[in-house]
Amino acid sequence: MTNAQENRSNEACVENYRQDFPALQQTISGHPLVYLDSASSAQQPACVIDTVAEYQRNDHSNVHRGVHTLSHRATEAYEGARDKIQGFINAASRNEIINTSGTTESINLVAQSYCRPLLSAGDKILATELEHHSNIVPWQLVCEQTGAELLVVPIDDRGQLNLDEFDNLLTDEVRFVAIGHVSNALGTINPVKEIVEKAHALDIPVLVDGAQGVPHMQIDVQDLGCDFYAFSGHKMYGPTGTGILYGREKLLEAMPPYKGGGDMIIEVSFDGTVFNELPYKFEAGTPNISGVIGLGAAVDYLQSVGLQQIAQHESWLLDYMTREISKIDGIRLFGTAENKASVQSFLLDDIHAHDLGTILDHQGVAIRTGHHCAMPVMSFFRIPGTARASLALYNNAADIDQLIVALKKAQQLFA
Amino acid sequence: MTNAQENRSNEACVENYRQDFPALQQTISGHPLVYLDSASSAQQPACVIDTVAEYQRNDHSNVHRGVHTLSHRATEAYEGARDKIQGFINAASRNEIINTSGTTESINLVAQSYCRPLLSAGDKILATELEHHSNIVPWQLVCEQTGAELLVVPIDDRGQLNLDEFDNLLTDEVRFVAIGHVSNALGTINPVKEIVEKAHALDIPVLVDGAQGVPHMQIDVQDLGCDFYAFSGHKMYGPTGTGILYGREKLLEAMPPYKGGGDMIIEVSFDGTVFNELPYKFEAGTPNISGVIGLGAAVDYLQSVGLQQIAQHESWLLDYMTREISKIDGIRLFGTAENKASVQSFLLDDIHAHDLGTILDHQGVAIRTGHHCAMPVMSFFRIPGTARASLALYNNAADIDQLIVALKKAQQLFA
Amino acid sequence: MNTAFDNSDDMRDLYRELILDHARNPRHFGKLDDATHCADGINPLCGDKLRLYLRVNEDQSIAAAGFEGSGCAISVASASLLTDLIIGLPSSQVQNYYNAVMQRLGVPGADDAEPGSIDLGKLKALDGVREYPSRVKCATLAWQAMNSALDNQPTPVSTE
Amino acid sequence: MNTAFDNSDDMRDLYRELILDHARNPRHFGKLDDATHCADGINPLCGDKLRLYLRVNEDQSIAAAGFEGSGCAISVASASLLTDLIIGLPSSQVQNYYNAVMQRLGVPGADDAEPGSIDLGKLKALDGVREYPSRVKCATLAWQAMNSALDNQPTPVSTE
Ligand SMILES: Cc1ncc(COP(=O)(O)O)c(C=O)c1O
Ligand SMILES: Cc1ncc(COP(=O)(O)O)c(C=O)c1O
Repeated sequence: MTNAQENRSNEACVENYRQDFPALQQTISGHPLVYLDSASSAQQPACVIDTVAEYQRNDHSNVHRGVHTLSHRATEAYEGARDKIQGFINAASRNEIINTSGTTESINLVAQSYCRPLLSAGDKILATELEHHSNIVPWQLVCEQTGAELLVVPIDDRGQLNLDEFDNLLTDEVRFVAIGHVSNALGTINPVKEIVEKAHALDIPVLVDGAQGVPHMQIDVQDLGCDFYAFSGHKMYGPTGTGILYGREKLLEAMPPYKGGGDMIIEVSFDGTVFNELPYKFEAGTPNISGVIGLGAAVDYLQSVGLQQIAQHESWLLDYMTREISKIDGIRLFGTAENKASVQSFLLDDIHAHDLGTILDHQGVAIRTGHHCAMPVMSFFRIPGTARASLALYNNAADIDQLIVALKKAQQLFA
Repeated sequence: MTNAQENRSNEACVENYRQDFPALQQTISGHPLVYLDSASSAQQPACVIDTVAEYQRNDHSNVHRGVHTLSHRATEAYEGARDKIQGFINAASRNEIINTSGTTESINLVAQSYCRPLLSAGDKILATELEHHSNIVPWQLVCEQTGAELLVVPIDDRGQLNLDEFDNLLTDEVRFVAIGHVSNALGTINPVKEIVEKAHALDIPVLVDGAQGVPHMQIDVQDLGCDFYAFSGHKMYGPTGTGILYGREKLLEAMPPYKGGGDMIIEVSFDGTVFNELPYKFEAGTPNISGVIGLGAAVDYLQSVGLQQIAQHESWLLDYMTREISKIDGIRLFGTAENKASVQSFLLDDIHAHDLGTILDHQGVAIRTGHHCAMPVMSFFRIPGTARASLALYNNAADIDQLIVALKKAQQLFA
Repeated sequence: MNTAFDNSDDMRDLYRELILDHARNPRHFGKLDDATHCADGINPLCGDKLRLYLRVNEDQSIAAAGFEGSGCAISVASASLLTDLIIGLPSSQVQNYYNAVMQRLGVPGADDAEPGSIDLGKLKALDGVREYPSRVKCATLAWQAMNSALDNQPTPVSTE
Repeated sequence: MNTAFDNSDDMRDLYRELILDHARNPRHFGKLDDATHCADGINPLCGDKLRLYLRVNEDQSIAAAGFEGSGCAISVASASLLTDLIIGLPSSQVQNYYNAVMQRLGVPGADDAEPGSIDLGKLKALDGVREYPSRVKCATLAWQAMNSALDNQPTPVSTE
């Protein structure tokens, strides 16, 4: 290993980061917690937890509508978080940053507000076999509502998109492309920029489900060129109940509101209602103020560590994990794409993933088991589910070693 | 005052409650904070803030989909909160408690999932002139989508519903009634139970916007008899980004899902998708786990104080406030209904509400000014907005006294 | 802060020999062609999925039982033990076993049911599950499918 | 923990006599029938709403100005001071005042504009607003409406 030295210094950094996360300082069944389930939901650094609590202790009030001091503080903090997020993904304008409750809502918003008015029978939406249910079901619903049809780009045995098939399916009947940036079940990084270019050549807009992209690599929405980018706060070390829809201003401007309520209007009367400007048009009702402020703190934290540093560390650790895990007899890996991030799915002998999960948990190792909300991927491999270990900036080689020990124990138990 | 004694003992209790709220322990511009803006968003007791922070420090993971210890703890806490909320409003089943991001989303869910498939041109929805924008705009949107028409029950000079007009408007063309429990702008308590009975006599379902009901009185949805009841966490001392839709199980069963995504399905394939059971069918994607757990803590807190105790105290304090404020020359009160809760709107001389807000803030008194997301109410009174003082369990007579002093200062300044 | 390996650490309390045996070699596995009752059990969140078949005699005793599907060791062993046990029993007796198992596993609400002084026999092998709350649903899946089959409910049962 | 009344406590820093005078007796209030430019300013969150009218001469100087609508003391006084000031000025000069006011009120982004060595005269009465960030939008509403009127933008301006 040529980069052993770099790696050692990495490990020292990571040790510091681990200290930032209170949840990691605990034991489970007498073992130090090894949290390998960050793709489901990441732990939060103390700075995020404290920012939210301090906000609640000192500054909370409703935003936008008040002249008093607390309302002003809350509004400044809430809108300040929007600015941070804009910078974080390099959006052209703060008006392009819509706060939602998560990736799922962001995608539903686009399906209902952008696509639904646009679609009619015979139109096609293009998604892929890799998608999370949150990037499938909203399109199925809007297809049912409009008579449009959902087409699916298939994958190969390694879990990579079949790009020839993508080219074939991308006809001028396609009105919209929805694609994940990184597969949560297999870790595949999709060639999103290339896909956007091809779709745009036919004037077809593209939504990228970035739930698994944002925590692991530097995102530049202008460089990707996509029209919408959706992600969740809780997968990037921020609070649950927060998420972002990035959308290009021109498209957002033209879309009808998704929900009606307070703050998304300029004027309401029973004769008619004038909607507010961006981004407020899409933020009906009291937003998740404390959550968004926490998300802003998570962005600060991610930027203080550095996305490049994170990507490098996780990439090294993913290699290490995959290599070590492969050494176990009877392991089957799912998701072996050339370009991958942070996730490894596997099965061991004929032990059901659910049993594996329990046995590992009993040794302090938290992994996720099941279909990972990606049933079409499971159907492709003709399995009901996998065990999945997923990495975050706070994982280290010792975590992987404990995983391997635990897997061997499971094997003994079921031998 | 005959109940002076009872009142003194009340004040002692309230002094204790005040200590539970960290935000109240601060000064603004050198004055102790007098927070009279709880109708916009209430402060949180330390037990709620700490529950959320402790959850994040020790127990966080994604819910429902995991076998490991943290996922189990998170699921138990999250579902435990649902049970608490069920008990709190006396719903018949936990399946009737849907977690949303707030009242606004709860109402939009009903408008889109229940009403939209049901409505066609010529159908009517009945709302009132008292409603918050969140209980107007969702109905305007669904009317525009379906060709239905929104009818409005007018109010009188005191801010009470004209019930004769309600009877006239409630014809068999009406498909749905949407009514606020308590007006956030005027404090009027509507005769919801009577309205439900009349509507049900014609088989018309009723949604009650309970955003301002739940914090101030004991709610029993079975006793009210309504079909849907919507409310927000942040107005009942809980976190932002949380809210509840209560719906009768039979109605919820028959409704199509509102959003598509993870957790709301049993099986997804590109050939078709089987939706999950209640309540999960309506909870697509990762929910606001920490927020809902905080909401559960808020329910515990409210129940430990006792809703009856709260209602009694606030009712006494509202009387006191209204009496004291009426003594100021040049005060105009808006909202003088016989049956009121927790809110008083007013204007002073010809001082614009916005100026009043700034001057009061400078003396530590936080009130809300403007249209309070109830522009139709403002139009009725032909004013652009009011100043509004709203009460919570932690307010006391000293708060009111400070308000009065501040109002007199404003008067001097503008004299 | 480390590794206080205790005796339960090898998890033999959960994965007892009898459980592993029934998981590896499930009894009565396969479709029952002449079933009179049938129900699906689905645990959508972990992917367990099974279909339980029963042939019930005129006198309400269980003539035959079988199951198919896929699941973890706990759910397969539980289905195997279940089918093995109930064949030949009157359905009222089966109901008693159902109640007893629910109680034994600490399923909420099960305490209200008749306790009954049943000897659970081999079913005691499921006892360890009680300490693993996230696995209780696996152990009860087949039982709830059986219950719903006997109630002749046509829809799939879900434990979530 | 109480009531450290300081000198600013009477808020005369914000509500100066000149402000109160212009708020009570706004100059040039009312519709301008022969306006060449017009724009709305709306602050949806506090309900301020005004329409600004301008008549611009061929040589781009301001021949007349007026406004109507409703608003708080700060926004009305600001509109009154604005109209009072700009009548007779060349529109380039008006632009300089706009930049200077934005800077003086600390509006984000305004620092980039040319500073200019303008004597703000009566406009200095708005100085106190800077210390009340939630009121800055009130003070700038008329100015932004004017800016957008001169740009001939047909849509209402909102400060939110
Ligand atoms: C009566 C009423 N309905 C609805 C709402 C909207 O609640 P939220 O903004 O929490 O969605 C509010 C609060 O602003 C309200 O007072
Ligand atoms: C790729 C992907 N898309 C969408 C989602 C849905 O995110 P959320 O549940 O936060 O809405 C997830 C997370 O579960 C995901 O991994």
